[in-house]
Amino acid sequence: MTLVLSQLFTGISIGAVLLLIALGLSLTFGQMNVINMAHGELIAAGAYTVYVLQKVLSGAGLSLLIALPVAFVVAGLLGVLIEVLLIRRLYARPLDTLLVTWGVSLILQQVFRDVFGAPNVQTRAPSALTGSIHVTDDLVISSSRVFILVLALVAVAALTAGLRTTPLGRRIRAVVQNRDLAAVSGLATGRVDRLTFFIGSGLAGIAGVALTLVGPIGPTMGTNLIVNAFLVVVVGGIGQLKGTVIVAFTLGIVQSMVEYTTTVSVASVIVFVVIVAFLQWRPQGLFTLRTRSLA
Amino acid sequence: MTTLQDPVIAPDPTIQPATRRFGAGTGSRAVIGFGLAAVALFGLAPVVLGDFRLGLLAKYLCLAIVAVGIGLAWGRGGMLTLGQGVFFGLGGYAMAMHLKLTDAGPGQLPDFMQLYGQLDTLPWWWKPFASPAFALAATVLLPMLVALLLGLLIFRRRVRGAYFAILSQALCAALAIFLIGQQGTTGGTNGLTDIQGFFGYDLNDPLNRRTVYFVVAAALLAVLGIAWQLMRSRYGELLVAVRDGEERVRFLGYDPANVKLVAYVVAAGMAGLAGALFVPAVGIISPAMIGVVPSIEFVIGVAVGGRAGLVGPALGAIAVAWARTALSERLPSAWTYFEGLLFILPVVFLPGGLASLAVLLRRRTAKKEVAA
Amino acid sequence: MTGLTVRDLKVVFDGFVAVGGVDLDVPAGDVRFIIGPNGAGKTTLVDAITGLARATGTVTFDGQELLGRKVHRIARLGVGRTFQNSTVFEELTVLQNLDIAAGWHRGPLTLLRRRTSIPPRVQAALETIRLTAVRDQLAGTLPHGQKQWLEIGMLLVQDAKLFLLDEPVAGMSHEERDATGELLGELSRDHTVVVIEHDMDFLRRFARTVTVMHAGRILSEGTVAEVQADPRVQEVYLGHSVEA
Amino acid sequence: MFRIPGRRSAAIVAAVAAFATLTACGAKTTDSATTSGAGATIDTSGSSVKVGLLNSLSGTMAISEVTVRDSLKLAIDEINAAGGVLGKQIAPVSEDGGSDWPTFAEKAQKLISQDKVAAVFGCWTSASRKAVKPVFEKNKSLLFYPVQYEGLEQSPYIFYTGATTNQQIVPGLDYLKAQGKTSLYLVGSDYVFPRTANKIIKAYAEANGMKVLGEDYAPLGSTEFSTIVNKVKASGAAAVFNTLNGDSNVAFFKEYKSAGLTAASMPVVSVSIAEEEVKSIGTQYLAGQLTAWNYYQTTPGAANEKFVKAYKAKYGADKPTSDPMEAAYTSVYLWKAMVEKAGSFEVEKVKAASAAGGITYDAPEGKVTVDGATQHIFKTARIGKVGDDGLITEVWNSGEPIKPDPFLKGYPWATGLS
Repeated sequence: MTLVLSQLFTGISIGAVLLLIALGLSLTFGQMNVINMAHGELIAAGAYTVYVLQKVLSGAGLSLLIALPVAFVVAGLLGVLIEVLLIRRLYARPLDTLLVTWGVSLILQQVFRDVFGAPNVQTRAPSALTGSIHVTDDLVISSSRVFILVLALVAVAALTAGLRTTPLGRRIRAVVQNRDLAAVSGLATGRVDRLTFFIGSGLAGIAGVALTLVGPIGPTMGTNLIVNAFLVVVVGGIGQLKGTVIVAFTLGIVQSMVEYTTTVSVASVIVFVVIVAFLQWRPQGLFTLRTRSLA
Repeated sequence: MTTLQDPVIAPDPTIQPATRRFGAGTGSRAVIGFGLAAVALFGLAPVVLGDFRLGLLAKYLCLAIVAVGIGLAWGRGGMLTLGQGVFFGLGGYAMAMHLKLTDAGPGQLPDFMQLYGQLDTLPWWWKPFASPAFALAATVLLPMLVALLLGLLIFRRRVRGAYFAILSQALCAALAIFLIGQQGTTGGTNGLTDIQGFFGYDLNDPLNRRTVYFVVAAALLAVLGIAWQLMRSRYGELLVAVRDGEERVRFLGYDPANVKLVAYVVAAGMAGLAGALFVPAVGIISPAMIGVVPSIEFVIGVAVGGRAGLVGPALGAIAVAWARTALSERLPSAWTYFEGLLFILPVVFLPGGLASLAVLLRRRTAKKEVAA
Repeated sequence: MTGLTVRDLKVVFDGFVAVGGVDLDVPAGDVRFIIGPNGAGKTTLVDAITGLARATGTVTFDGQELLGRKVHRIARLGVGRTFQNSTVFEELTVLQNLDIAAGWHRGPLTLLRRRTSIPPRVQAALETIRLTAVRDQLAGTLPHGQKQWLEIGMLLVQDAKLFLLDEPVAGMSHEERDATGELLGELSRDHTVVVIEHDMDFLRRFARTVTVMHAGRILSEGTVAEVQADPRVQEVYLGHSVEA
Repeated sequence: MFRIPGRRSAAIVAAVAAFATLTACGAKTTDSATTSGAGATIDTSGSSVKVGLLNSLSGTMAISEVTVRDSLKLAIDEINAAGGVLGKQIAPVSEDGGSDWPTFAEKAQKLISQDKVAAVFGCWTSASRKAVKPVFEKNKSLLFYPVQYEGLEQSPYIFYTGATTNQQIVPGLDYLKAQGKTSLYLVGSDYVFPRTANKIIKAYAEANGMKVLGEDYAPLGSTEFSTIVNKVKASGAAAVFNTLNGDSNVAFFKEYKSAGLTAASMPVVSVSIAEEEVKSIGTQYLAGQLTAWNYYQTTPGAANEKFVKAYKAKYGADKPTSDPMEAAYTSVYLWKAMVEKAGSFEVEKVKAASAAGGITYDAPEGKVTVDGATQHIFKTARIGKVGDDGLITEVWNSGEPIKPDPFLKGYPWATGLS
């Protein structure tokens, strides 16, 4: 029983990492149709922010806390730069954004290599986040994972609230639902796009900060993670935050359970088969934005 | 408002018209073109190139074969196939399995199975590959069959655009991880290496390696011929129609899934063929050729050369592969920047690829002529 | 029973009732105009008939049930439609557009060969829609009116027996409208034509019968005069009738 | 498709073909002399002799392989400064394998047939070595491979200067056994080395009364280890034998610590974590854990002091030295010794010199001797412990260099493994 519970928590924590990564994608990909393959490098930018801040600040806990907003801004600005220079020209060609941002990701990786060196860099985690929490005598969960879970949930809550209640959020939704109409109604769609991209990219930066607690910090740290994160957004339904959340956790739990009973390689194949099967049933994902236009 | 604009994937305005594209010329002139290409590949290259460079060219031509298929599926069909590594790999493994079995000799196990698998008998799914006919057929038919099954599932359910691209990427990742996991029977990350013979011919003999080059060059010409016929046929026109207005085609009584399926399956067959030829040309096939990264890299040459044309993709693939060899020899880290720019610049600023540059130049000269 | 018969057709999007129980009979050879204010459910009605929007109820054409069939199957039963925004294949020529429209029944062997001559049906359609002169132009380069005509031409060669036209004359010049109207009249000899239209002048001149929709339901039905005299129509449709 | 400017289309097709030809034209004049039958030609005409350095300078493996390339260059510079080999300066030709196995094969061919190198130094992964092995055998040219590997290989044209399994894995197991550890959990990346290593470990365990409680593989580059760590923890094993590679180690050890596992409660023996990796994982997570190698930066001796000093002077004081780097450095000196004994750069003569025995070198790791029969080298096994300062200090060694036994023929429990 303890085993099942701890494995369940593992699944949820895998889901939380996926969710943090997918959250930014659900904005840039889900709301704007941009397939940003450089999302992984924006994550790396967030992680390197922690590294740089720790060079300046001594306290591991303090630097981590400060890193959260700083990484958000750093990755966000990087994202805006990509949007302004390249993606802006490609809104009519979403598939091409995939290729272009892949190129961006190659270049960013090499920049990281040239600036920070090819080997992984080391960051210090506050001691409170390297240990574990004893829920019962047997059930031990890792405090860094709890932190990431909380961070992911806070980010989802903030994003949901932001989209629902703030004027910017309403504008984002208006542009997503009908770009032409929004433009005609006097919305500066270009500015809204840039802001959306800023937030989506900034969320990648936050994911990067969180990942320093559990994974390596290097030029290619993000690449391995984003294919799965894209799947989460696709299966959740494009433009559907609740879908992203549900699927991230479901996928995490399924993966951890299959992995526990079989092997990682079998698990990855099974997860793929499950996803194809799922898309047979719901080709537009778990939740669909129903409009009268042809989907 | 009902619009026919697919909300996820709007039709790509930058793709050039299906007509007036070179490579789809009228019969006799195209024959001349193919003839000249044949002369260059069979006459010129073997004379001016030494063994080593000719071997490299054989490798590039393999990549060009994949690119022709991608050009058909993506440029004409609008399906960004980021999963060609899977079909390339299937073709390559089918070929390599046969060659490994012939190398080992009848009744013997390939070397790596004894080393890493500790197997006493051949796994059942290896057995048919001992037959050259089966293996040869499998190099093309196996990828096509997989593409057919996958395509039926995907296109019937109208999974397309970004969904399709991401799904095919995930397939690559899954297959590569799976192959790596089965080290005893697939060679794991090492893949199948150390291939000595090609249907009885010793690959260590430089003369035989030249012959492999000729086989690859002939295959490229054949593949170009097939793509040419498909593009100029009524089917080719229909494929462009499906690319630009999948729903509209539906209202004309067609099932677009079937139209796309044909291009997808043909492209998979071409990738399989390329994989099969890659094995004797390079001497190795490994999961590293299947994963997400190589699959995207297959596309880059197509984007650079011009996705919608016939020769653009092949030309682009060869050029990019050559640039990689040339640049990475001298400036390894600069190559990464350059490769990044190769993805960015043509796609953003020259979506028709280098081929459209040729068209553009031609138009400009035509205008000047008119003005003068 | 020939012609189009619709019974108790309902289309619901996420709880929003777009079409709420429509009964409609369009006899063979009719030229029926469907009018109504924005959001009345006209286009959704056509979407439901052509299989695009999921609906309940029954829709038969020439005795064949349409609901529940896939879009391309319905098309093969002789139901053709056009769209508000023209949706010709812009990167193909006029001829290629028509040839594709004429070809769903072609076998693989025909498809894999080139077109060597212009099929007679396509030639006839080119003349009917008066685009012979521009047949080798890319459809994307045509002016709006000609694109709409090309759409109609595609229905002709598609061998559609029921034409569902969504605002075919929007954006056309007067001459083009007249020509289109005459074309509709010619078509009705061996086709059933349903037109969604806002242009009341066009409607008065070329409609045989009119159905008025409002809020997802049929408000009124009859000849142009009958409908115009209907006080309910005047009430919901005041702006347009006054303007007309 | 009417009215197509067909003449142009024909011209362009022809241009493509011509271009395709030209693209490969680069160096046609130099590569015609090579044939496979007679063995590789070595260009000894000038005052220098070329050697090839074949390492990944880009891609995922670049992190590790660049340090190997740097060590090779250091050795070459030192040798050149001291007068070269047989009176000739060594001219290194560096090629990028790009972390891609077919590229390794391609570049190996290029080094041999175009640059006509006397020997090639490099490769890291087993896959890249397997990819180039036929190239060296076909061309009868030499490769010096500097990384510990899974054994079960003996090519007449490869010298293996890293450890084979009986010089690293087996001593690691001996150490655990001596520490009274009776149960193991095996964690590895999914590729040849870990899978082969784990087979050996299982055979060893069976013969030595140890239990293997579980075995897990993660895809290369995988950074999600929570499930595997859960399994490890639930198994209650006495120790973990870790054959993970690269990035995965970082994620694994962070997870390991988070799960409340420590070096005291369940020590991990790693065979792919050297000083460079310790730096990127962080001592916060790694302190007290064990490693099995043949060399550490802290290994005592004058030869090592000189090596470490020279390396830091050349590449920076913060750059640690590690086992593969040392093996690479040593490989150049061993090649020099062989060449000088043979009095020739010719491959067959160099091989004969090594086969005659007695090629030794006072390496930073201690005295090493080439085993002419296997073309591996005698090495001393060393178990180390990661300290708080990020350096690894030796806690045990095998006392004397161990004879290389790539097929484990001298170990009764290993029959049936190869």
